[in-house]
Amino acid sequence: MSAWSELILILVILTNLLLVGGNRLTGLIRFAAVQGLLAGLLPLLVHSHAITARLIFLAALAVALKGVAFPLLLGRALREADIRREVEPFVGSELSTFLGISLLAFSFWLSEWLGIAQAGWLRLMLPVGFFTMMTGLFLIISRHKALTQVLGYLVMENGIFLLGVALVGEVPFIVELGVLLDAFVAVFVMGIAIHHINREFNHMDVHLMARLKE
Amino acid sequence: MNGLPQPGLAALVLLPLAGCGLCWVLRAPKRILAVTWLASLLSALAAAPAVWACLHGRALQEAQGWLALDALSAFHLAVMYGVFILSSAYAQIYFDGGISSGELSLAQVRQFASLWLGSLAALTLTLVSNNLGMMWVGMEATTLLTAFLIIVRRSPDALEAMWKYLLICSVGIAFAFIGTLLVAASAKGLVQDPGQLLHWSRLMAAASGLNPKLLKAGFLFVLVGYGTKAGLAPMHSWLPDAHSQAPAPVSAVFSGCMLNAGLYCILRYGALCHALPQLADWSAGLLRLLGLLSISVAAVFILFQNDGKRLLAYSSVEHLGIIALGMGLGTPGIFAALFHTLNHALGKSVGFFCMGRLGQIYGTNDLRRLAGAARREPVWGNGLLLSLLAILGAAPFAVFLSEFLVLKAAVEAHRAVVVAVFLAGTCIIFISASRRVIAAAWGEPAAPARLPGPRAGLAATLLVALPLALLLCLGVWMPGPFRGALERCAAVLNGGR
Amino acid sequence: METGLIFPSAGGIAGAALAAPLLSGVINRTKAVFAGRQGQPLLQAYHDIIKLLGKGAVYSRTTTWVFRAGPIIQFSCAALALALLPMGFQPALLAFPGDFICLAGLLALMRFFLMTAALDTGSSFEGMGASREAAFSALAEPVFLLSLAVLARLTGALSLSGMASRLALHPAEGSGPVLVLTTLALFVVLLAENARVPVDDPNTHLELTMIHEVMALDHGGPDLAFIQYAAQLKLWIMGILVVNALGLGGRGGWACAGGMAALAVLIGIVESTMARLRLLRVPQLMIGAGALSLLALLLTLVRP
Amino acid sequence: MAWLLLSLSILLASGLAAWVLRRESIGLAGAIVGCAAGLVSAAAPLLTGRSCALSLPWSVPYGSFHLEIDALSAFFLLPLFLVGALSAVYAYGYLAPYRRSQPLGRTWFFYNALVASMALVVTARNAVLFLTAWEAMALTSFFLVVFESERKDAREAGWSYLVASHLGTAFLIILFVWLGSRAGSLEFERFGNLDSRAAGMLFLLALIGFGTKAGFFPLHVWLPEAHPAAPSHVSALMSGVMIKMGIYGLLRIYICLGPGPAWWGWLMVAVGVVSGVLGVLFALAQSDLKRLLAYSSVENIGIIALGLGLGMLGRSLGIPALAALGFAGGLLHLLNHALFKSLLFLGAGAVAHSAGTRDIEHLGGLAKAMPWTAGFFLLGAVAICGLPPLNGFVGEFLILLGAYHGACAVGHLAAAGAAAIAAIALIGGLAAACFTRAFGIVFLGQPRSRHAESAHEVGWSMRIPMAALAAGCVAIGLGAPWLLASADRFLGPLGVGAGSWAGSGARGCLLGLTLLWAGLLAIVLAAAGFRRWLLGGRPIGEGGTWDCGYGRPSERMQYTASSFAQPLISLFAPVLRTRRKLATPTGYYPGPADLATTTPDIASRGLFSPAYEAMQALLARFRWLQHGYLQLYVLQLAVTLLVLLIWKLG
Repeated sequence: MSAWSELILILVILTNLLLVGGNRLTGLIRFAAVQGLLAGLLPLLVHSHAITARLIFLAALAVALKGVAFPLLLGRALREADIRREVEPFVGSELSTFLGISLLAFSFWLSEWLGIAQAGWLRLMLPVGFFTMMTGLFLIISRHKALTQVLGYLVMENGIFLLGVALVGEVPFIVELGVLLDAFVAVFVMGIAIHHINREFNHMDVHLMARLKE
Repeated sequence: MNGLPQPGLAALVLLPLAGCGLCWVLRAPKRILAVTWLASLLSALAAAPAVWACLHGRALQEAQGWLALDALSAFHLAVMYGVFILSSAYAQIYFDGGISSGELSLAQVRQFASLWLGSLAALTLTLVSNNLGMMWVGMEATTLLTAFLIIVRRSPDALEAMWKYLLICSVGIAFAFIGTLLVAASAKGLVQDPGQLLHWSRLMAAASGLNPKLLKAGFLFVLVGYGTKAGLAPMHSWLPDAHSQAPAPVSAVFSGCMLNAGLYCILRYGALCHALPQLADWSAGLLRLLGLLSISVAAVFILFQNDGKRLLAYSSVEHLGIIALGMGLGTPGIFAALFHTLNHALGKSVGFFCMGRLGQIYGTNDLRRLAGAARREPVWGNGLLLSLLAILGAAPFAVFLSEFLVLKAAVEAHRAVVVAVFLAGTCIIFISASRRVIAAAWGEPAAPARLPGPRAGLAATLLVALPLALLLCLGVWMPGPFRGALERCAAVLNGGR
Repeated sequence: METGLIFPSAGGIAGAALAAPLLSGVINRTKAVFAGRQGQPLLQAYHDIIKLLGKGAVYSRTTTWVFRAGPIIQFSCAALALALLPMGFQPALLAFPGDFICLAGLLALMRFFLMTAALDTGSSFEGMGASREAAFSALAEPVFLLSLAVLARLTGALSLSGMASRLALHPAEGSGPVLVLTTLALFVVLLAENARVPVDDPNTHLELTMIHEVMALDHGGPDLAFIQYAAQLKLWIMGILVVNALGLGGRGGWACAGGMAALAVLIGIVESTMARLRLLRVPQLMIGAGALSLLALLLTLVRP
Repeated sequence: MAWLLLSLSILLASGLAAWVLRRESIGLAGAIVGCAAGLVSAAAPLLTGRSCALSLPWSVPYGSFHLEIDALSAFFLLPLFLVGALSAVYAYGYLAPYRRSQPLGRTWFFYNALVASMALVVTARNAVLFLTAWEAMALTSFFLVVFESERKDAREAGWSYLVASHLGTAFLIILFVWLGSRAGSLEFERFGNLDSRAAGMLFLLALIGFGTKAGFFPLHVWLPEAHPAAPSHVSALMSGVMIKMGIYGLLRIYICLGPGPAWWGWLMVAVGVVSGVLGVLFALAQSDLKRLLAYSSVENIGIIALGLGLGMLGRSLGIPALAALGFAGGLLHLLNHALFKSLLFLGAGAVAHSAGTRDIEHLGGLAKAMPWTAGFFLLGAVAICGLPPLNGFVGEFLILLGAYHGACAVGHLAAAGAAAIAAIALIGGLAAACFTRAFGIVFLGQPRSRHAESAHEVGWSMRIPMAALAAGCVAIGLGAPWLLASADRFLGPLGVGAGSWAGSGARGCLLGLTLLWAGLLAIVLAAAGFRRWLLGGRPIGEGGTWDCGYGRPSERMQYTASSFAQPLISLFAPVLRTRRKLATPTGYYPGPADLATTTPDIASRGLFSPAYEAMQALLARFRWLQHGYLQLYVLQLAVTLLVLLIWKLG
């Protein structure tokens, strides 16, 4: 099983790098969907020795939300907005990739430093979680469009999901449910917000929304 | 009090939600608004016995420890209900014109009312949950629900503010969750029942065994995360936009409850750190640092601020900074900070009430254009002046007393830098804000008002005068039980010491 | 002490009151001698006063009771100040620590009413005079009080009488230079306060340049007599202070009278040989006098 | 003590009632009765020297309702209640023109509350209570200053006043908290026992904090703004009494800190010299009558500080006579200033009330229309110049006598004494110039404008308070030896040992003074009688002022206030920096010429405005922080977290 888990984690890293370097919105949404799918499956693999109904339910919910519902929502928003499909980054693709790798390194350092020594493949889990989270953050910061930011938020949520599995193993059921629900609502709310923004401004360029300042 | 039936803590969360449902049944916009007030009042009444008991030193737990109420949360709960009751009452006045003129549709009023009560429920959940995860859920729910309160009246600016609020706070809240996870990891093996892993009371009981490194990392994440919601600098950037664009009742709730709730969450974690001997002053130092930063940042922006609501918003940054500062100054500081929490909530609510109404009447929030407001609109204009003076720390209003106590704590802790920055910041703010508000209240009218508007009625007068009278009263007379309650709150954060 | 040689205090006051107008006679005679003229009679001032007392009065319609009260108060202040002056061997009628402060106060009150009475006429010339009087006396005041501080420090006495007798009978060792400086400063104050050259010219006839005389332009009859007499008393008072500072006053009545006569001649010489200063330069003179008294004070500090 | 509580409750209750019921008469009656009760409470400690105290629990943290009236407090209560009651009577007539346009009940509330809060300031013996009362005093007086809030200058003045008092309070808070942390309690009686360095710092804090209220140069900037803007009865109360609260606070802290090193006294003397000289110079340059009076308050505060500084020097150097004379002179001058400055402000108010302007250049000849006011103002002017035989002279006499004692002493003290002598002499001379100008231009000569022509005498309710204050000035001037017979009582708390007062020999001097003044009165009466006898039966003519040959003098040709002050102004130009705007006549047919001078405050122009601008410029550099770009905000968040992680965990 550990080989599978390791593979999944490496795939997650790859999706992160793709997200960082990619420059077409549809592509990004797909990568995020794949990442959500992978992340959702991970708890099953981690706890493969004691799979409970609750675990299956949560994993199914996570996969359904992260892998299917969110990308669909975003895709719809994308179609509705009828915008150019380019990502329009502040930071170019090459530099982004380089930064992505630096973030990966930092994540490894951070997890090392925290010193939660874990056996085997689990030691990958924490850095990957941090890395995913930072990737999401990086997307939010470095891209123009509101949609990309929602995407970034999604990726952050994935990262947090991974961190949860890595750090605590089993977060209490209600909390986990609440977290998933909140993520869902958040993305949903953001989708609606994008809808409104698109209608009011005729664009989704966050960079142009800087009227409120000193 | 013992004779009365006590509704469960869960009921406190559910009650506003029931009101929420009612809003979708009713068809008259004004009634729907009235429901928000009634539901707030009813929730407050329902909570009163429990709050009263807890302020007197009892602690409640229910649902296997998922929900709990101790003096600290009871105090915050009481402040929150107070602000909600006042703000809901004010909302009747604030939206009255819009409803009468048909500017606000039934759907919009419904949306407002249900989101409003939803936020009340979410905030209640945050405050009554003993489980840190649950607390997080409540906080995140608050963010999501209040986001749409900002755009009850849709405008490009409101949308921009809402988007910034939503995204920044979501990111912040995500950090807070990581912090929660790290804290949970730090307690690995200490709490037997995994279901109770994140119960604060359990963690407190086992605090000495927590992994300090993870706890520190967790606290940092939580500090930045919930600090975003609390509006502490440098994570405050969303705050002025959201406060200035939201309808005034919502701004009042933002300043009076939501920011405090954010800080409340930090405090729970701070108490965990404090309980570890080697971290005793570590978290306090961070709180002091962010507190001072907030005060300084607020000073920078209030100096140049002509927009009344933004000015009030930055003043909230300042006051949350003062509260955080006080929280970082040991027991006397915590006492002062809690007192300040109440004072700030009361004063700032009135400030937003008056500013909001004047903004409606004059069609602008620019203080320069409001000149002469106190003569034209005596209630709102004088209310604005007095509430701002109160907030700025003019005695004998209670804010003066609480700031004095914070300073006293700082001097006694021999923190010269803290004293210097605190005084410099608050004085700059006093200089610039008082100048603007004096001109706004009494200046020569620059432009005719937009609305002829009905004169402020008795309800409005009471809404402005009562909180101010209360502030005045607390400034010269602190009832013994109240003082005892504050001391008990402070004790909670010290692990009962 | 040669008791009973000269008049007791009250007698001294009476003598001073009688002799005061004579000073201006001596001054004028000196000036006449220097100019090679015959000059006024020595007793001209007495004639003037008697003539004025016999006249009626004309008042401007602009004036109020302040104008009428002015001369009376000026006269009263000057007359009362005599009671504070030690003359000859006799201590003053009233002597107590700080009595010179009272003397300064009385002179200031006198000036105050001189100026307000001038302003009461509404005449721009009289206003001008009052303005200059105010400016110059404000500068003279510190010089006066500082010089007295020097004397107090030298003698250890805080009353005029104490100072006079100690300066005359027990002068401190090596206090000569200090005394010269102080006397010089006091002499400048005397010239400035009494409208003498080089600060003011009592004989000028151009309103624009006058200080003291112009303030009395509208007064006539008994009022003018009061003012003139008060001015003469004031000159006497300041003169006594200078004479006392030199240690002459306490050596007996004749020494005192001789000193006064010499002083009057000196004033006459100064008026004959010096030109009136431009008004703008007067403050410099006063500041110079202030410097003298400060220097004197410093000397006493260095050598206690 | 019961009387004081009674007085406080009457004042507050009547104020509230006046506001709520909108009845001015309640406020007035309350003020009078309350002040009368207060005077009774002050009488006992002054007469018997016994202090009375009251301590009630107060639920505010670290607070206690601890009041005490010792002789020093009573000494400050005396002018407070006296001026408080008289100004209230005056206000009733003064406010009449405003009665139609706005409800005045509120004003009465603030007035009575101001009096009550000052009484609390003077009697409080607990820091929390003191500070609360102190701030309440600031706030209530702020609302009184902006009484005419529709006027821009009133608003600006109110603002600068509010800011100044707030900043001052900031220093006071540190002061008290520091004292309290050393003592473990915020009760005044527990304060003390400090090492010399801490005591020095605390003294400086007190000097700044209380000096702001007292109006020490250069902390006085609010004063010439606020006092003219306030209604005159309020100016009288503020200038006469409220700024003295700063002196009171300083003395109270001085008592707590103990005698201290000599530099405290030196510093006070220096502050006194600077405030006194600059205050009177700026007063001389003003053309607004009330602004002139306000600057003159700075001057008199300087004289008071001089006296107290000499007293402090005397105490720290162990010269009891100097201590007694300095403190007694300073305190007496404080009382005197309360009387004559209130009198002058009330007089200025009467002028403004009746002529409609406070600009000296537009007034003139008012003595004919307002003989009573003119008389009172003249008396006040004579008193404030420190001229005999009024009270102003007595106070300055004591201080000067102390200074001469100092000047005769050995060592540095002589320099301080000489400085004090020179300063007081210069101040006296300049004050005489200033007030002959004020009185002469306003009341004498001919009316310079229609404003002045239309003036009329004010009503009885405004004249009676002036008369009472004038009587007070005369009474202290003549009755000083008896009034000060028991000066030991109020000097006692200041650490002046029993018998020092008697030992200083001041008693005899004061008797001499009184004797002298009696003589002066006799001579004046005799001379007046003589003159009357001389003129009896002779022709007394009337005519125009002698015109020096120019046939048609007009009122516009009179000497103006600016030209009167010009010689001194140009002499002190480097300090005053008067701005002149001169349009000289040019050409063959010259048009009208014009000269305008203004003398803005040097401290606000040279110190505070640049400081404020520098602060603005500095803080403006941080405005980019709120740039509006969402991405950067999120980056800010991330960087904050990163920095904290690296800093705190690395």
